[in-house]
Amino acid sequence: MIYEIRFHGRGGQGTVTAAELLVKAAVAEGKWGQSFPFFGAERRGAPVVAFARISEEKHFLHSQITEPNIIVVLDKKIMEAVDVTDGLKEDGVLVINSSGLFSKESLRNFRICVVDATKIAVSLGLSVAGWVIVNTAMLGAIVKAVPLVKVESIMNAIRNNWPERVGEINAEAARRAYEEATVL
Amino acid sequence: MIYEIRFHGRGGQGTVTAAELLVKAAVAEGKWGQSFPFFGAERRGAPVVAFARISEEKHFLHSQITEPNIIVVLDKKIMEAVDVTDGLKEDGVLVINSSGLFSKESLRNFRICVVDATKIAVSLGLSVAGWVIVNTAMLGAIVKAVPLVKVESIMNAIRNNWPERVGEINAEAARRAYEEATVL
Amino acid sequence: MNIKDLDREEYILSGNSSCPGCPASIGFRLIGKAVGKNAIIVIPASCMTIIHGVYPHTAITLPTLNIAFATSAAAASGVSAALEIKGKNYPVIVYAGDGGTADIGLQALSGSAERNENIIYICYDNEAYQNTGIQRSSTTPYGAWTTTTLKGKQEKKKDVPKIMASHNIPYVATASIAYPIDFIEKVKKALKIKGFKYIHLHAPCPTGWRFPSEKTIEVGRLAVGTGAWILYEIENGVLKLTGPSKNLIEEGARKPVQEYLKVQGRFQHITDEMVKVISCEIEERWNGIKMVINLQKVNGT
Amino acid sequence: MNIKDLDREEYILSGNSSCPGCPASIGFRLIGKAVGKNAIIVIPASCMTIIHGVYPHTAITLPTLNIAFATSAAAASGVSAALEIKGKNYPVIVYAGDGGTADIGLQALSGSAERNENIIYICYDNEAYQNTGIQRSSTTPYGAWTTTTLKGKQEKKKDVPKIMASHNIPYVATASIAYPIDFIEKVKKALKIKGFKYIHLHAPCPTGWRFPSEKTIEVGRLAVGTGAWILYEIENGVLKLTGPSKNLIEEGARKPVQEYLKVQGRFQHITDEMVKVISCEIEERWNGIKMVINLQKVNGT
Amino acid sequence: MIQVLTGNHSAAYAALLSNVEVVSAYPITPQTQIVEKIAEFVETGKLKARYVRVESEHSAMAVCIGASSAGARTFTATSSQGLLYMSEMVYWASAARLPIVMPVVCRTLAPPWNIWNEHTDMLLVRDYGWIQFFAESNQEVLDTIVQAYKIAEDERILLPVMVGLDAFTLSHTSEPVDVPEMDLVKKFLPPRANVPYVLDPSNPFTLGNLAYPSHHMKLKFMQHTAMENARKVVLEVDDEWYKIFGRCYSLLDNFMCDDAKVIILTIGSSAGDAKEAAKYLRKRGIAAGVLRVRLINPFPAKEVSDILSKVEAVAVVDRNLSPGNGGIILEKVKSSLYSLKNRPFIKGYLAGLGGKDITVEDYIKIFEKTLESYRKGDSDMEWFSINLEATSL
Amino acid sequence: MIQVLTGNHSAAYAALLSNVEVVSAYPITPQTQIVEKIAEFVETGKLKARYVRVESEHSAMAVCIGASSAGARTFTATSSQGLLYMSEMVYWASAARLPIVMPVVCRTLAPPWNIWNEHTDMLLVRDYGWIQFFAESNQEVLDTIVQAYKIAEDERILLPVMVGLDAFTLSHTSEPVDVPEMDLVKKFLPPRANVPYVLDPSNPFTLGNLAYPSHHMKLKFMQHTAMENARKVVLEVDDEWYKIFGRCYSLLDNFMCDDAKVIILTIGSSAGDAKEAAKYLRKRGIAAGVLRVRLINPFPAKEVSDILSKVEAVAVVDRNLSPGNGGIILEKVKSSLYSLKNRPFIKGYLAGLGGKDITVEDYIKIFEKTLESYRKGDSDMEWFSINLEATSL
Amino acid sequence: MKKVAAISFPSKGVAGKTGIWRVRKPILDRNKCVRCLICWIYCPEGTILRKEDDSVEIDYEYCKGCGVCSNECPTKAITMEEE
Amino acid sequence: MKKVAAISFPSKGVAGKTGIWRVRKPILDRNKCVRCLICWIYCPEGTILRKEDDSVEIDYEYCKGCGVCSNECPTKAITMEEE
Ligand SMILES: Cc1ncc(C[n+]2csc(CCOP(=O)(O)OP(=O)(O)O)c2C)c(N)n1
Ligand SMILES: Cc1ncc(C[n+]2csc(CCOP(=O)(O)OP(=O)(O)O)c2C)c(N)n1
Ligand code: SF4
Ligand code: SF4
Ligand code: SF4
Ligand code: SF4
Repeated sequence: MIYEIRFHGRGGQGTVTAAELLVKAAVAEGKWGQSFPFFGAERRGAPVVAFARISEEKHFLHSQITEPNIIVVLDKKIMEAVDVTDGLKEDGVLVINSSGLFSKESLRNFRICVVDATKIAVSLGLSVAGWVIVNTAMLGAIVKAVPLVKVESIMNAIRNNWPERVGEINAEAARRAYEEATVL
Repeated sequence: MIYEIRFHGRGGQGTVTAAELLVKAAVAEGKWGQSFPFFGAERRGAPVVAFARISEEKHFLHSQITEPNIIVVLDKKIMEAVDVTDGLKEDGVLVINSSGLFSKESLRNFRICVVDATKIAVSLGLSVAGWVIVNTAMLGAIVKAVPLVKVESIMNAIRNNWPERVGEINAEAARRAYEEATVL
Repeated sequence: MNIKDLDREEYILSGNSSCPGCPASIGFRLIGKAVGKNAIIVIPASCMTIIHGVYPHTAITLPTLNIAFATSAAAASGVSAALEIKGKNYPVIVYAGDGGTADIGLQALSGSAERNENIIYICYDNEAYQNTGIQRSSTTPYGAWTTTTLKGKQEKKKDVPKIMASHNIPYVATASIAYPIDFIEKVKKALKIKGFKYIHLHAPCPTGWRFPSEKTIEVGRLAVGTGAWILYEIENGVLKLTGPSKNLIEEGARKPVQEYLKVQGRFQHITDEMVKVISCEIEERWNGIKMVINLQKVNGT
Repeated sequence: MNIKDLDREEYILSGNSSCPGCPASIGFRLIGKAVGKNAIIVIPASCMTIIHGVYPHTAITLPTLNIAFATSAAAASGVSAALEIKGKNYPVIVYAGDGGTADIGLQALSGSAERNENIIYICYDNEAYQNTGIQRSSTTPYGAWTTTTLKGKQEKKKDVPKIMASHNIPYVATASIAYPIDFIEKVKKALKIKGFKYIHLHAPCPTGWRFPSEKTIEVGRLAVGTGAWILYEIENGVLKLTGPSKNLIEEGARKPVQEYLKVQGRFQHITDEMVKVISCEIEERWNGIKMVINLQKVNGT
Repeated sequence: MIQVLTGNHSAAYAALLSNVEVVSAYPITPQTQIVEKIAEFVETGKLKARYVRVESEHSAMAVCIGASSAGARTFTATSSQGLLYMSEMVYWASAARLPIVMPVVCRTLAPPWNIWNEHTDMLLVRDYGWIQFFAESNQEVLDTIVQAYKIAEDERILLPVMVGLDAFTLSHTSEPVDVPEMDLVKKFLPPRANVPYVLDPSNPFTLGNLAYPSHHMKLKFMQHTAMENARKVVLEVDDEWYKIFGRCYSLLDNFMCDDAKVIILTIGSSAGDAKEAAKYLRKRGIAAGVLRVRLINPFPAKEVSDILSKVEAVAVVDRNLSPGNGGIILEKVKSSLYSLKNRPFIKGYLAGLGGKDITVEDYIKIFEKTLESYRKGDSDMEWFSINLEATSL
Repeated sequence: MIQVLTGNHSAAYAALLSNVEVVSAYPITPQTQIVEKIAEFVETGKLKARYVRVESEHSAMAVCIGASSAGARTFTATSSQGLLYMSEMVYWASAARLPIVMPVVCRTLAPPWNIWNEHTDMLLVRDYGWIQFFAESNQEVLDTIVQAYKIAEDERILLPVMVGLDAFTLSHTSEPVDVPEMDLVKKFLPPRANVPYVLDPSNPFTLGNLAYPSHHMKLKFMQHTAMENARKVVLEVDDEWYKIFGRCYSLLDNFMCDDAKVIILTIGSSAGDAKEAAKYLRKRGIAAGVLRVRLINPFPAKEVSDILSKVEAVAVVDRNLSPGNGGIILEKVKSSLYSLKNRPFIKGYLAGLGGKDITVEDYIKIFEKTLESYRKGDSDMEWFSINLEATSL
Repeated sequence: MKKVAAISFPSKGVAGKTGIWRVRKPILDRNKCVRCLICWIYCPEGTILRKEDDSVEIDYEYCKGCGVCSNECPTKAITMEEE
Repeated sequence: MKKVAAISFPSKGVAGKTGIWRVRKPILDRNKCVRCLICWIYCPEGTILRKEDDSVEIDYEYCKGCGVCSNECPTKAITMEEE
């Protein structure tokens, strides 16, 4: 099976990097993966979308992802402007960064996984220029919701991406999110 | 029949204009005509070649002229450097600007028409910056050698090309050459 | 002129695609306030292309021609030629980035200037190819990081206003988005002159220069205050300092350039040596200006 | 330096396709004498393209790259980059016409200059597109007839050396084919400098300017003597008059410009008014030079 | 009035007759005389136009695009290197749907430098969305350029038009040309209407900003449709021209094709020599014909197919080259005929590259070779009139 | 080593592995990351090269031409507008026979501005004498660029090579790429020999001066022949690559074509989705196949013809447009098959213009439509996946 | 005018309601405001609305929260607060 | 070096024996010549041949007769005569 994942974030949050790290983790496990942004002008603060495909076997797909299995929302505020569930498969999962148990009428049909990635990030000091960096924490939550890859693989992918302490802290964010995420 | 004419002159002598004026005269008589230069860099004093085609009826030709019926040499000096008779048809005519009766071993096979165009031009004051302008006189000689068009048509074409006195003098050059040219 | 006198109308509508704190937007807003609605705008590939939005909408309320990167001055010449032959009398205004001006658009610009086409060419200089993601342009200053000069650019900033002044056009000016009235006055002056007018607008870009978005104006002010950017105009060959630059001729009056550099992430890596080079460059440029001004005094112009 | 000291070798062989009295040929001969055989030449579309002859022969004895009209400075940058990476140390010399320099080649030229590529760029300025039959270029002077300016060009001559000097390159010079030693010395100096060197060679063209072929040098001399063409060099920003121009700072020392104009057919039609404009232009250019020189004196450079 | 004009001057007269308002061009051999003549028209006041003496071809086309966007009738001309140098803007002009007209004097591309005739330059931009004509004579050059404005500005079209003419064989060849009366031309071609749009503060809009895929594709579809309309509009305009001036050209020049067994298909002035060859062969009892394609883009695939479906053998003579593939027209012809039930035998010839002359004798040989190859079934493309061993390099 | 790389970074790594000596490029979305990455390689000393940061693409290619003429291995990269802006020099590079390699990140041409995928840019320069590959995956991008130098510098070739990759779908898509060991690559690709010539005072000559027609035509013939050689040399080099690295690509990517009844022929990364569609149809009992053309120039006419001659129906999917004519690959395919005795039914589709996505479902529909049209005998070209009425303008 | 090319008409919010981009929000303290209009002239977005009486208001629908107004206000009448 | 492109080698007379282009011919009066080499340095064609002893000779095979040498000779040692 090919898992298709869509990430919703805002310019400056590392949304595209999140997608890529997920793929790196999968590839390190011998799986096949692919990630790509929706390319427009990425402005700081503006809604941003990125995609990933993870599968056991290599495939030939290069078309866009319109009916994802998993949707990841790095920033709840996006939901005010964008219908994040657009195209989500019926048995799909929503992974949302939210404090408190998040539930919204319109999301009733989907499985929801909630994590307070912002809190985790803040507690780890993950913020740059006013932005709380939640992308790595969200990766932990995703694999909690759907065991695409092991959380250790995520953590390694993160460590390979950033040197030393930065890598460690981010890996830790993923780990904590993995632990703290709640699948509703 | 299509008459094909090749003009040999030197850069600055009006060789291309000569070919064009011949065509204009023909067209004014209701004939069809076409003239064109060989295009390279035309340098003052350097050998120059131009072509004309004259016929009663319109034709479709646009290819080069390689076997002309008539060859016109505006400047005898050219013959030191260029084989002017190259490709001339067996029954072809050579019209040469020369003082005295010109005859050369290698030209034996062709009909030759000789005119002292330089003398005519000089006597009419046709010179610019050290150059004696013989092109119009040569036109007179050509139609003496081969009655492609009437000499009056040549004269009119010349008059239409240059204003007032310049036109007149040049027309006169053509007329005189027409009279003085000797067909050997 | 006073802020209160300025046109209340907006010629670039809000909700467009500029980055927060974008200097290109500020520049365009100010042009609108100087020009009003009777003008035709020409925009080459640049951040502006993106800023004004996606078909079938546009944030710009003036008639606008988007055109290929290398061609804004030529396309504007064409618009101007058409207006002339049709007997219409609107200003034609190019609004181009530094890449589209100093690099790929320079030839068309120089050609139009030489022909003295009746257009106003405004370059907003954010000192790199920002739209494609911060690559070096020829107006990127010495020492600045870009994605194609990781250790800092090795060459000095191309002095485009000086090059344009060497074209003997009727009007050349520099400006800064931090000094709106100065800029607007220059645009208004340009509107009154027939022939080719060139205005080079310094435009600190938070995204490309790596400073927080609220500091756009502050950085612009520091550029002028440290003398790294000089405000002047050259009308029919006569150079005049304008705005705060008038009082900065003497080195002592200028702030140390470090104040300008240190707020910008793109200069984070630079060494003291490099700072010295930058200071020297500034010093030299001011010397040139001083020279000209003194001479003009001597000659009584 | 003395004529007798010059290289006896010829680097452009006789029997080539130049017009009688061609200044481009003279210029190239002189470059050869300055440079010798260890150099690589780059030639864009121009009279030179024709002059050196038709495949499979060439009149030029130095390795030479013919290249597209707009690209000589860029192609030369490429050659120079390859030489550098290969550890070879030959000068790379562009020899381009004014069209290929001031018009279609300007952008590549400006780019190379800004990058301070290690090349010598020599523009022979015959003040029009001669190779295509005398069309106006941006360096055609005001008032001159060309086949695209039948009543005389309306705009002034683009001041390319000044524009290049505005690029802050290590060496800019003007020269004239009428002053061979001056020119050769400049080329030799350029050979010793690393970085971008620009030399603008005034090249009166009998075919395009409509004067008898024997007057090529004479016309060149008149251009300098009347002050219509000024010989100078700018080394690291310092301007120096050279050759006869050294003594022409004061207007009185210069011949009336009419002497220069009247030998040329291309100025045959001009009115007294136009002559006045030309004189003023010359005057202005000299004033600029004078200003700079005086200031340099003051500053002790 | 019958005048003796070069192809270049015919083009310049056409611009004059069309009352173009903005001209911008850059000199290049062998196009130069066009712009020189127009400069003369403008400077002597014969033509009320702004002539913008740009510094390059890229700018020439940009000026035309600017001027045309602001409503002016615009003209430029170029050749070879110039056409490629402006190619970004050539594509632009069509996608912006501007009715610009441009003669292209076809010349061989460098390196090595070469100023003579070849059609590769114009064919390299065949897919840029310009309507492309190719002329056989100077008369046709003039007539086609004036027609071109009428076609370009037609509401169903709104596309730029290129008119090809051969370097030297037309551009510098003087021949009789009937120059129409200005008054009659004015009736035929009124001033340009405000199509497709005019930049003006009275109705502010922005041209050409970023468009998302669906919109972009729709625009491409509309451009494609307009191009397809050309096949019809060209004929209508040609008809109208015929009614006023008594001359017409159609899409194809069918020279004795109707009962032909063997046809040479080609473009440009050299087709005339092929016609002379066909006449010669007819005298010797061989049913030869010549099909000259005048509208080369959009390619009149159906019309060509209709004619060629009735013959046995076709020789396509290409004065252009796609290295490694062969002649460009050959490819077009073959693909046009693909779905025919009865396909003729087609053999391609590469001839006249770099300005090499193609003579009547050459065409006679091509006819004969084609018939022979047809009998043998050998349809391999041939390099013609080049002695590959003898020409030393 | 397996790395997760974007197509752009794959291209940059290929340049690094090829030890290019002079790089000159100008930024343009979506190619920018290639040059940024190379700038990084150069500035960190990983790659010993001069990186010339030019002011335009025309100059970028001119720098490459200058550097290559002086013997350096050179690299550049561009896209859409940039490719057209340099097109004069693109033609030049090939006629000068210089082994330059250039990835082109294919993007839709303006106006209106559009940064997404379309193949028109690269196809517009198909007749410029460059060998052109088009990749399906990032691995292929990397492998092909390194191969390209070996091909370009082969004595039988001496031509520049372009490698196409899709904007965003490859350029910005990260996927696993096996990056070969530098040592192995060095064995495969030795430093450039002194071919075809090196400007140097030790042997002075002049390059590219004016040539008369016969000489010019001969040079064109030689260029054409070298291009034809490519079909063979590409296979040899691919073989050698396979022996060292265990991957190979051939000229065509034959995906279940051998026993297919219906085939989709296309190029680029989207072919993968067509393959998924074919797999799906096979499961439903329909013998579908996909023929992806990897070497798009010189077009492998014979190889394509051999495969297609055995099927009933072919769908050619063009992500490009020649306005008024249709798909460019379609034209190539039809003309390639012209002389076949038994021609398959061919239907053309225009799809994915302006960056419009083509999905697996779309390809399934195309297969089905093609079979249906085949039954009906309707071979008219179709605009696919565009709701022409609904998309308002 | 025939709509055959990409012709776009002026409209607010070409990038949507850009207020959502904000990380911080400018809050105006009317009491401190001296109506100098400095915020108005510098705002890159035109989202400082200038009223008839030269008092100002912030258009939160589109304000991107860049902070320029706050940074430039001479009386510190605008402060940036976390959203 | 593979000859696949247009590579040309240096040769005299690429435009033929250009002496034929002459309208007037420079005639050197050896008695007047002071060996200043001015004609040599100015001749566009390189057809003033400079000898070992700095005397000069004219190469009529290629001299195009432009007259520059004659015009510039300070001692009028070269005169132009009709061919
Ligand atoms: C011929 C061409 N080359 C490259 C590009 C890609 N491009 C578009 S905008 C841009 C950078 C613009 O830089 P600048 O002019 O400084 O404006 P800014 O983006 O900084 O506002 C580039 C390289 C293009 N559109 N056309
Ligand atoms: C792109 C392009 N446009 C036009 C030309 C035609 N062209 C060749 S040489 C030339 C004029 C050259 O003028 P200039 O540079 O002044 O040199 P000159 O001929 O005067 O020596 C022109 C227009 C060309 N080769 N390439
Ligand atoms: S990158 Fe800079 S100039 Fe461009 S939109 Fe963003 S802030 Fe404005
Ligand atoms: S036109 Fe002038 S520069 Fe050109 S070859 Fe002739 S004399 Fe020399
Ligand atoms: S925060 Fe920025 S966008 Fe918002 S009102 Fe203030 S200056 Fe304008
Ligand atoms: S006449 Fe001219 S070409 Fe002949 S020797 Fe004298 S200067 Fe040289």
